[in-house]
Amino acid sequence: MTINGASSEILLKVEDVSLAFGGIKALDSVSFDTRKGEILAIIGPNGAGKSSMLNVINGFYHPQQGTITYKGQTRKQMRPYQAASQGIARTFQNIALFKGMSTLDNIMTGRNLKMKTNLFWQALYIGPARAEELKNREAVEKIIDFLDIQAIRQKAVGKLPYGLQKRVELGRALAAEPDLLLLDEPMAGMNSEEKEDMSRFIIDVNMEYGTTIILIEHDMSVVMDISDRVVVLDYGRHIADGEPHEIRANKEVIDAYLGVSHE
Amino acid sequence: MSDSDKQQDLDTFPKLLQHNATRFANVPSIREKEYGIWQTWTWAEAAEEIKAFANGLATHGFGRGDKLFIIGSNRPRMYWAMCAAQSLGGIPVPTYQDAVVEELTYVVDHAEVKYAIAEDQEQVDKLLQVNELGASIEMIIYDDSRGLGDYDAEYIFSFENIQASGVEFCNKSPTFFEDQIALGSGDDVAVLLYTSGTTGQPKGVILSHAGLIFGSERVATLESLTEKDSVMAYLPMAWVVDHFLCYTLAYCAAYCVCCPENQDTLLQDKKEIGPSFHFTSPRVLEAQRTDILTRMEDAAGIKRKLFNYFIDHASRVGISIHSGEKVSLIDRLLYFLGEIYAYGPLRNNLGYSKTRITWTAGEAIGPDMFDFYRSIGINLKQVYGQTEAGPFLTAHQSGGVRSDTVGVPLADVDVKIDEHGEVIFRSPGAFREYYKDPEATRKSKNADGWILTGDAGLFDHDGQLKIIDRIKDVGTMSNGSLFAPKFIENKLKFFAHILEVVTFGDQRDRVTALINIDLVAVGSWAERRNIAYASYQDLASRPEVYSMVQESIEQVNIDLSRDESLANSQITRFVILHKELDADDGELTRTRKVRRRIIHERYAELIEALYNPEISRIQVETDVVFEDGRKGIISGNLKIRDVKIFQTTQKTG
Amino acid sequence: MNFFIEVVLNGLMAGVMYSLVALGFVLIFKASGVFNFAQGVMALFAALTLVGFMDEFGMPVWLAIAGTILVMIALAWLIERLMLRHLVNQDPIILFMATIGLAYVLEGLGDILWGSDVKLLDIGIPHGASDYMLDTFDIYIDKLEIFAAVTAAVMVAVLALFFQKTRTGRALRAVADDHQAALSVGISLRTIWIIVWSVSGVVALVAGIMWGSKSGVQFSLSLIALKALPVLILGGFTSVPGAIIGGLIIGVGEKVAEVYVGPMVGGAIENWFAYMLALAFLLFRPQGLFGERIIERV
Amino acid sequence: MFYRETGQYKTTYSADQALFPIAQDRYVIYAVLFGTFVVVPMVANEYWINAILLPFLIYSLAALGLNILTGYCGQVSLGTGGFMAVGAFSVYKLMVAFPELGFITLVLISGLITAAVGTFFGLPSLRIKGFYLAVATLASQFFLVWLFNKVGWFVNYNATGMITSPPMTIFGVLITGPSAPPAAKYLLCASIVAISALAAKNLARGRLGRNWMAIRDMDIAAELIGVRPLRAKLSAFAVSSFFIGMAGALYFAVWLGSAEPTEAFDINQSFLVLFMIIIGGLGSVLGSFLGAAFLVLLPILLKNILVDGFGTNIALAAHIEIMTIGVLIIAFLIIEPHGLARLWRIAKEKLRLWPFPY
Repeated sequence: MTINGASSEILLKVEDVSLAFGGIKALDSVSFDTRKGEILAIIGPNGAGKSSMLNVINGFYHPQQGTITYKGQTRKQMRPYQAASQGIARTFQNIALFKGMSTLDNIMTGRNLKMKTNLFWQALYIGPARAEELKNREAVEKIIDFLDIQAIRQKAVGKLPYGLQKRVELGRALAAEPDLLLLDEPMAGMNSEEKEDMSRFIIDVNMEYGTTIILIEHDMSVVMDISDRVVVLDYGRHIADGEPHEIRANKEVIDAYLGVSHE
Repeated sequence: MSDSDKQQDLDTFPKLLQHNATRFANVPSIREKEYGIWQTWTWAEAAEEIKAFANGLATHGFGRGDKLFIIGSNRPRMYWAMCAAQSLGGIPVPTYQDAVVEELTYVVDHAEVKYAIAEDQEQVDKLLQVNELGASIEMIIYDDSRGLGDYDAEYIFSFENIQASGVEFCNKSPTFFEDQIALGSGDDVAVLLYTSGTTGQPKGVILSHAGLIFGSERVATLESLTEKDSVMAYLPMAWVVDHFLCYTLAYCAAYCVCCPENQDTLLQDKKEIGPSFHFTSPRVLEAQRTDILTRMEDAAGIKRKLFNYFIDHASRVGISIHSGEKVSLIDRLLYFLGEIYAYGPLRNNLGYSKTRITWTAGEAIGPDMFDFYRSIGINLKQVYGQTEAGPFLTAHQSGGVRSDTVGVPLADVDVKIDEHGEVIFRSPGAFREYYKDPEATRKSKNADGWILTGDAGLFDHDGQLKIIDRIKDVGTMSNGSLFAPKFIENKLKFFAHILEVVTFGDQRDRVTALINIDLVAVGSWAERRNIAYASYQDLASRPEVYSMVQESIEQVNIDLSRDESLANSQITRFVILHKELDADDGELTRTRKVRRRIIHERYAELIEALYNPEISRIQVETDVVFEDGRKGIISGNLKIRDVKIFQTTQKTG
Repeated sequence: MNFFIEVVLNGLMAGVMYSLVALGFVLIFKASGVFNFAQGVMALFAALTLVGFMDEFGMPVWLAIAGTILVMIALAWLIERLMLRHLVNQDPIILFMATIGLAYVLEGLGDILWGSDVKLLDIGIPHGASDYMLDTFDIYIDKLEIFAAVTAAVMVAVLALFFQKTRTGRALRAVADDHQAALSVGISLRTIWIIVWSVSGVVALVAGIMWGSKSGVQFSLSLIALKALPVLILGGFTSVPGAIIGGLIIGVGEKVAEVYVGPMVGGAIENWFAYMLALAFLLFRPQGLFGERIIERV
Repeated sequence: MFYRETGQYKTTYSADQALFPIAQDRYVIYAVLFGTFVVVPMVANEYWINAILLPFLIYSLAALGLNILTGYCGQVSLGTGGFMAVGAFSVYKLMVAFPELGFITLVLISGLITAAVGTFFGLPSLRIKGFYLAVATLASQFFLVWLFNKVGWFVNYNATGMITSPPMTIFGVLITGPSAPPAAKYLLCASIVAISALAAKNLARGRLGRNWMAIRDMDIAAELIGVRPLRAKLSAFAVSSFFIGMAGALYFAVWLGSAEPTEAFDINQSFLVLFMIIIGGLGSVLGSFLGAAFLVLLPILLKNILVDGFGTNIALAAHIEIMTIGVLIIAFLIIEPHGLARLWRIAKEKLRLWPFPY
């Protein structure tokens, strides 16, 4: 597989989606496709509706208009846990880890959907429940190794530095072995070294597991580096999409976004 | 099987492997903390892995005399690769994993390397760069596939891949592996180790199977090491000590080698395993002691005072108690309380609770440092050797441990002092020659086959060897008195806040010093005093820090003034350097020994200023290499301070 | 039909009483996020103190009331000083638990100071059936309850004015909206807390007087706090009008149910009926009558 | 200091995920079990068992139950008293109707009945959160107590409204009623509590426990990784009520012997158990025990000091006791809001790192 490992098969199709809170339009008739295996970046100024777009995709918000077609199935509404069970995982802009739990337990929680045993066996912690715990622990350890966070395995996540928390959150999302991974500003607040690490992880996830990734990111150099395609939103409207070099040259994008020095 | 048979049969490491795989089939041979638990391979399992890999190598044309370049951290597969190469009559060439491309290129070219095994993507990238620079590595095998998925170079293989072809090959030629091992003999080259060398290009030291087995068996007997023992594998694989401890000795004694999860978890991993046999360098011991004292500074008042009390008590009676001397009942009782309160928990937290023997070597250790560890119940012993010796020459015998010596020669090893005061040796374990460097070989061996160590030393009245310094470093001052820089430096390095010292005095009338402070210790000291600082450089230039260092130097001066022959070596002036001495800048070796010649060159102006009483401040600019390989300049305006010196007291000796 | 109106009116009057207690809850919750479980006990404590001042020290009514108000303010100061101050930034549940502890303390303290026997409270509020209502509409209503309704209305009006028109009131609202913002304009959170607890102490006193005049001052007075809780979930924890209207709904619903449904199932359903009513309501409007809709953001 | 962990390495996940992976912890647990089941029955007298040990064990069980709901799953409940009543009345009806099933089975069934009732009252938790939910759970408290008061069937139409536990035996030993040997009662309760604690710990460290904590810590994120909120919350209500129901059954049948709904299961029971988990430590099995021990012992201690020590009259002593408990609770929340279990954890961490401060 190469960096541009995306096939032409469409994994997710967003069609004509609109979302409003009260009178404010967060998304205004947005449409775009995500191909299987690609890294798609959504960019746009603050308040452009990027996070709302992710929230629509994984069922947290229900759009007033438009459809989402995922793996060939079109739907208007679903609950977030249903999205999860269909292989959509995500991370959050403001880290949403389970603060009272260790790194290991956070990532183990991400395995929830892979675990089936009932309450009775779990209370006894024998037979299938124990076997299941051990099997999934093994899977989680692969992720811990992958993200190089062995040293914080048993630490409570609340006390970890920001960059590591982001990494643990990525781990938790990966634990679900998602087909589609939504990353909401995975590099916000990181220094350049941490950003580099995180970019590496994202590319590795995409390559090693073939996971399709949609990410929101402000750092343009990162976006241009790691994404296969870019979608640009502005005030809830879709104003452009294309490969990074096309976006960089797009006049409308430059006017709406890149030209504005917000850094 | 009688002992003589054994000597004949088991003359190579692959043969020892086969032997262990039958004798200790179910005994753990190697562990690695991976995926959160200690993955364990018994001798039988390890033998299978090695066989598969060796057969795989053979299918790719690896044969007798071929070198297998090994670069990466201590992992089971890296050690297996060594044995696999040896099984086929090949020669492993382990290399420092943090070596930069230029260093690698030299070794790859010099050793005519065609096959290489690399730990991960980072190392593979380096090897690819080496090839771009004109080397001709024909095959790169990697252990960890992470991030290597899109590498399309056709000569890159995964370890599993090689093993798979090995298994397939084995089905066709089931006895190939065993036949190849049988072809080997003790005289074969076992390993090619490049010494980092304090001067010039590295030299390839050729060690034979028989030589290494000789050394290993002496040590195994000396310390009664058996398959029940264990050791941590954390030293650089290219260092002869790691090769000895985690490979040759491990194969001879059949003990278990334990690889940590990664560098960040090393301490925790060591604590979990609690190795029964441990090797550590004086530098690590220093850092650890600094760490202990720094952390205890933050403990609550009573807790700290009690701790200090017990540590003091240990320094008074601990060593006597451990060497079975007569100690008053009260002192014994207090020591017992200290054992519960401080020493036991301390050993536990440092991971020494289960450690029978701890060896230290590589550099001289400050006597105070040495005594500190022994007094709290860590059985620390000094050993002495070098790569060319394969590697150990002398070691402390139980009951004969002294802080100022490195012990007595191992059985069947001859060590003596030549007419220049240099330590020279003859040993069946000694190296054969420097690879492709007859000139260097000739220089280091004298006509009678004695090998020069380059160290100045002397034998004590009870036959224990004392090492003074590198012979080329030992100088004379202009007034004719002896100048042994390392001796003075070690005394200073005992202070927790001093990390590194370089003293000057050869051919001079006075001694001066260049100091590196310990950022961790001084940083925490500064924090407790609310002294804000931005960087190492900032902290190093603080007058408070200067005063603290000055005090330490004056204490050392008092100490030196007690000994007539050393009184002239009192330090008169010093400067705290604006940067830490760094291996990347060539100032230290990879094993973190000071490269004096380079320091003399780089800081010539500064050194002159130290001897010019007119100058009390000097602007210095230094080229540095940053971690990411970029080059830059660090400059600083450094203060030079004078230090009080003391009159020789009448007492001597 | 008259009977029904009588029941409803009685319910409304009882509801006013609930509202008074609920009001104290809302004030504190709005300004400090503390769910003050001790509100009921505060009412009991205030009433006990009032009775104590009148009976033990023979104070005239106005002086006793003024004294009790001072005591309640002192109490607010002490609570801030000894308890709240040390619990800043703790989880809401911890603060809630602390107020349960406070309830225990006040209950024990009240009993130790003034004794635990039932006391009569008579500060001259008219009693007995309102002749006017009886004559004109043939409806039985206690004058006390009319008085209580009027007092409650006045209290609400005063509080509304206080919040809208005074600087302190506006500060309180600012705190309720955003602690950080309030702090940044230089309002001390501690002052605010003292004021809020004092005000709700006074509200508790009024509630204590009303309930005490009606049925005597005794431990069971503190249980009306439990009655006020469904009012809160119905009206919303942060809404003053919610507390009033919720109280009225609960009061009426409870009385109507007691009279018309109670006999069918054995009576005494008022203990839980209000809860069931509020709960059923919540299932459709989780934020309560006047609570703000929570938009969850991620 | 006493934690010498060097050399304790794990080569399998099952060893690494063991209940007590540190050897020293295991020794402590063995010692505690030995003390509980061997030493105490030999040395404890009737007063100790009836006044201290039985209430301690039974409240520990109830606290364990509430801690699962409140501590692990983050749902505050004030209905514990009501659920204990369900357990008590269930076991009463069952003992009368099916004495042949054996006492332990009946206690288990009572737990299951309570679990069903608890699940039903947990339904609103999908829509309402935080204090709204806490207040809503009061509905169950008041409704259930009212129900047992008003419906004669529950008390077998006993005119006094009291229920009295009929004599039951296990292995031929009497375990209910005033003439049952205290040691038998104690051992029965201790066994049930020990097994329950083990089950609770197992649940807490498994998938279900993680899902509960996920809901507690960040319910939105939990849902987005596939935890179904209603299912997780209801399972917490069910498990919690199961334990509380068993506690109620033992409370009535073994400890009190007879009970009357208004008195024995009033709202103060709910508060008492809630206090126990807060003081003991939310989200900690150990904390449930520590909290129960603290609040069972405290009143006895206070009473001994005030009445026996200073000769205070009983009524005044009762007031002082109430006040002291209030003060202690506030003081506790100020000093260590995470409870005794946190103190223990800190102490243990210190011992593990000894002599280092961090």
